[in-house]
Amino acid sequence: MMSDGLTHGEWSEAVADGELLGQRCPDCGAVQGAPKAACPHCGSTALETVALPTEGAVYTETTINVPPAGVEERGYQVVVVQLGDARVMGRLRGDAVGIGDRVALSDSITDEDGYVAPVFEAV
Amino acid sequence: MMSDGLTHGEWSEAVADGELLGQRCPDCGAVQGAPKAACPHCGSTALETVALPTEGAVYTETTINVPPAGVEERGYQVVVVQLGDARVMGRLRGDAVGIGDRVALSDSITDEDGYVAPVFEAV
Amino acid sequence: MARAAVVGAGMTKFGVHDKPLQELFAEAALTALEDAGVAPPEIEAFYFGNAMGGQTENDTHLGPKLATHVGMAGIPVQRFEDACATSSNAFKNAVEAVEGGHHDVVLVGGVERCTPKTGKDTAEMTRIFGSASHRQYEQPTGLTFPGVFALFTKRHMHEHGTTERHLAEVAVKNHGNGSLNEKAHFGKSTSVEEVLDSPVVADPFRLMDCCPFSDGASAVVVVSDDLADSYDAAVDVAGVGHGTDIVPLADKETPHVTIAARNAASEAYEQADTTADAIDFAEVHDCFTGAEVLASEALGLVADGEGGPAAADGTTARDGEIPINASGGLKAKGHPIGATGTGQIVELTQQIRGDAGTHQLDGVERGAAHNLGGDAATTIVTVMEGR
Amino acid sequence: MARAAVVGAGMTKFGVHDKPLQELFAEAALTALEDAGVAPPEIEAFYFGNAMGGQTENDTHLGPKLATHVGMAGIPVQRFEDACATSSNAFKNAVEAVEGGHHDVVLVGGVERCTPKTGKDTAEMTRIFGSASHRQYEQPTGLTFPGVFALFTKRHMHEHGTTERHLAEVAVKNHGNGSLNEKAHFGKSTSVEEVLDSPVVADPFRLMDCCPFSDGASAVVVVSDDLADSYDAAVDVAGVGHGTDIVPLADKETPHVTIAARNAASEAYEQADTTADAIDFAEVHDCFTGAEVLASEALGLVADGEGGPAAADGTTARDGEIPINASGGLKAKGHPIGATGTGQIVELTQQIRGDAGTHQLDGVERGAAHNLGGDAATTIVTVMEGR
Ligand SMILES: [Zn+2]
Ligand SMILES: [Zn+2]
Repeated sequence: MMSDGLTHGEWSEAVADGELLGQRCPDCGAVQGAPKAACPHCGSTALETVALPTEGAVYTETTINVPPAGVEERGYQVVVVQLGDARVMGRLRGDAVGIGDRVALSDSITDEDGYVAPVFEAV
Repeated sequence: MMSDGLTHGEWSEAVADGELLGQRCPDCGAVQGAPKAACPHCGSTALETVALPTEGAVYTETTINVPPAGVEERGYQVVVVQLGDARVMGRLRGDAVGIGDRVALSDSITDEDGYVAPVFEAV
Repeated sequence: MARAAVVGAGMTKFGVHDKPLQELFAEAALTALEDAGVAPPEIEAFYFGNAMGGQTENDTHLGPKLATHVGMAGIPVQRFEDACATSSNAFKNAVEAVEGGHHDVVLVGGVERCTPKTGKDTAEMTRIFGSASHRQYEQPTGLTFPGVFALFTKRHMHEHGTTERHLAEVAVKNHGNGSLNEKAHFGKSTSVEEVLDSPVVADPFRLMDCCPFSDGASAVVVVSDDLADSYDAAVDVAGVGHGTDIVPLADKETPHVTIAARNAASEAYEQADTTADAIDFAEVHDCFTGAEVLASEALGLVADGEGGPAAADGTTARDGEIPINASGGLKAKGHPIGATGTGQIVELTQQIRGDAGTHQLDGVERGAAHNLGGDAATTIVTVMEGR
Repeated sequence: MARAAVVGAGMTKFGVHDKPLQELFAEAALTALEDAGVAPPEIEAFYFGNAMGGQTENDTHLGPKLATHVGMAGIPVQRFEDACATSSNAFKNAVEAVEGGHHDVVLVGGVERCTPKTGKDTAEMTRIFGSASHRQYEQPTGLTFPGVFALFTKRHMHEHGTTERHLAEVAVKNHGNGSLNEKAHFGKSTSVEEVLDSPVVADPFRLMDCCPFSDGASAVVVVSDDLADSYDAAVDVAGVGHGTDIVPLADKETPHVTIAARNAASEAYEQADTTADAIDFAEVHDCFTGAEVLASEALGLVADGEGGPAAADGTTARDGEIPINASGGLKAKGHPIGATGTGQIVELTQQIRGDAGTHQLDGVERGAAHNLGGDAATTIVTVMEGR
């Protein structure tokens, strides 16, 4: 059985619409936050698209003061958020957070090539 | 015995000064138009810097109508010139030439990163 | 005894694909795995080719990214870049790894996105392709890659009397072949007049002498000779030769003779215990029509100086004495740089199996692939045979 | 029986070098050849690493360019790119090629120019380094490489109580070591106070927690075990382990545990028939101070959670129980990306020979090198021993 084929395009549209899509592996149960063609744990190609919770706890974070070319801001926070059984990376907006703090998806940002990233805020 | 070590920097300065430097291998006799640390034919590291003739015959040529980003012209000719026992690539200026035509070093051009190329003209 | 065997093959259509590299690659890789009857966890190592993802889309360290995407995280992964010979070099190293006993079942493949539609414009892509020429001794002259092969071809014309019409005949043949191949970038035939009427890119090459910028991916499953019989449709890798030459091109002894290709071909034929005469068909690196002429001669498939006439008189047509680029070649099938080399291996595998569908050749048992990089300073020649 | 042996080693000073890549590489390569007593034509193949020449200076297909420059045109050449693990991957493939009987004597090396002085500015280089993170799922957040390792290190601090002072102690140790190494980019010692006073790059990392952008080259001559005794000062390659992991990092099971390193280390130790306890010294990939903490633990050189305290209490000092980065590491020796992996092999070779000069360790017989790429999704661990 082949995956129902969650693509980056579909994932991106969902982010822009305030939703986070992930994939659940019916064979080993692992849940992924970024779309793949097969399960990175067991190789199953039968991955199922699932809606991830949009609120969760900060798994790790950092504040970046030396940005890459193309990013105008400085001192922005990048977070990895535990959302149910999956984790997702995003940008934090608003008050700074630490590991364990609760955050929720609040928006998205788009880079110079049109790729989107989720934006979270403390709740 | 180590090479007297002709560098790209020295080669470039010579081009800008209207000279072409090459390397002669004392072991196999091959002559190179572009500086190297060892002879590509026999591996000798005893290469000797030699002055190449600045006039010779066109070995091959083409006229480029679709230039790379960074080059403003179109329809310029690139030539490989036989100069004694060596060959050197350069830009042609002035009247178009064909294989076998005589050309001489007349100038140099510099690209956006400061690298130079010899310029030849028909004689 | 073969050096290794190909037991699964897959490729995307070459053309325009507006999706990330990992998704494009997965299409080829999962097809190859399915063809081999192999699940992702059975793959022991991944040999991967991509030439310019860093330059075109700021995407590097692609090996583990793609391995993860197709369910193979954890295994050893290595990315190769050798300009247009990128994935053939991955293939050679994979063959050596299974032959040397380091792995039994490996995935080899490549992916690239080069089309102006999905990335950078023509001038910027021309500059990026130009990165394979010498940074200090060639790029400052304004040399481009059509220019590199134009320099070789002009000299070949001078020495052998090859004509612009001969070059056009190569384009006509390969477009005709490509029109039969559903995976080809270009699906239309053309005519000598149409080629000769197209605008000059770098003389003697007109637009229709040049391969397109393509997006695409290709992949094959390679296993050791010992294991090959346990798969349904193994095709033997009888020889892989790999030669290099002097850069910059002005310092090559006889640039248009493409000595790296001659050395690679001799080595591949010797390993396969065969000769050019015994090759039934070939895929050669026709990035420009003149490059096919040079390659046909370097591989000994036609006599020196006869590459142009051979295209014109039908010798290299799909029903000729030695069909060259029955797939359409780079010229019509397309040239997604990092996918081109393993794309040729896919073609050889399918032709030898009799699986090539609408562009299947009659009764071919032994084929050669010729994939070059840069100014032909890297060339890899592979001989494959029915098992 | 060893997998292979290193019989010659050379490197440039790591730092700022305003010369073309081929000239920088030749300095390391010709030193390695001279050290081995091997002339260029005796080299049968070249395994080459460069990570970003295409992005930084529009220079690709560097394998044949460099082979030509050092007198080796003609031989098979392959370029590897696996982010910061680039030349270790070239080394692994070279070891397999001589072990598998494909070649007897090969050259392995890498070169890179990363300094803003000789190339692009800090913001542009930060973007280029970022190309190793996931293009679609990480780069759009504004993530940088200090950021990647900051995310791992923050979690490690949370779980194990590692402190910013512990991290500073790693920098102090490695700067001290680098001050003894004439090839090091940084020649000055530093203090915990100086590190903690430096500006924050990506918390918890300050400027002094980060390795510099360096220019440099390194090379080694690798021969088969059979041939090693015919060279003056062969050092055995006892094991090379190669692991990969899931990308993007949010999908890794436990990012800060760096499982690829643990798998690579187990594999290398098993091949070498040794254990972490029997390793006398190690060079680990300390691109950031926190990365040394994770690597020391992943290699089993210190217990999990003890990487920070081990730097603070002298366990990993040059006169400690297990000296780590006696060369100065990436932190002080420097990090010319594509030259870093074989640079570690040069260091292991010289230390085991007793040839390391002013920074020689006492009586070391067995060393480990740990080189990672990207977010540690590629890791290669090598064990070398006196022959
Ligand atoms: Zn699974
Ligand atoms: Zn010589």
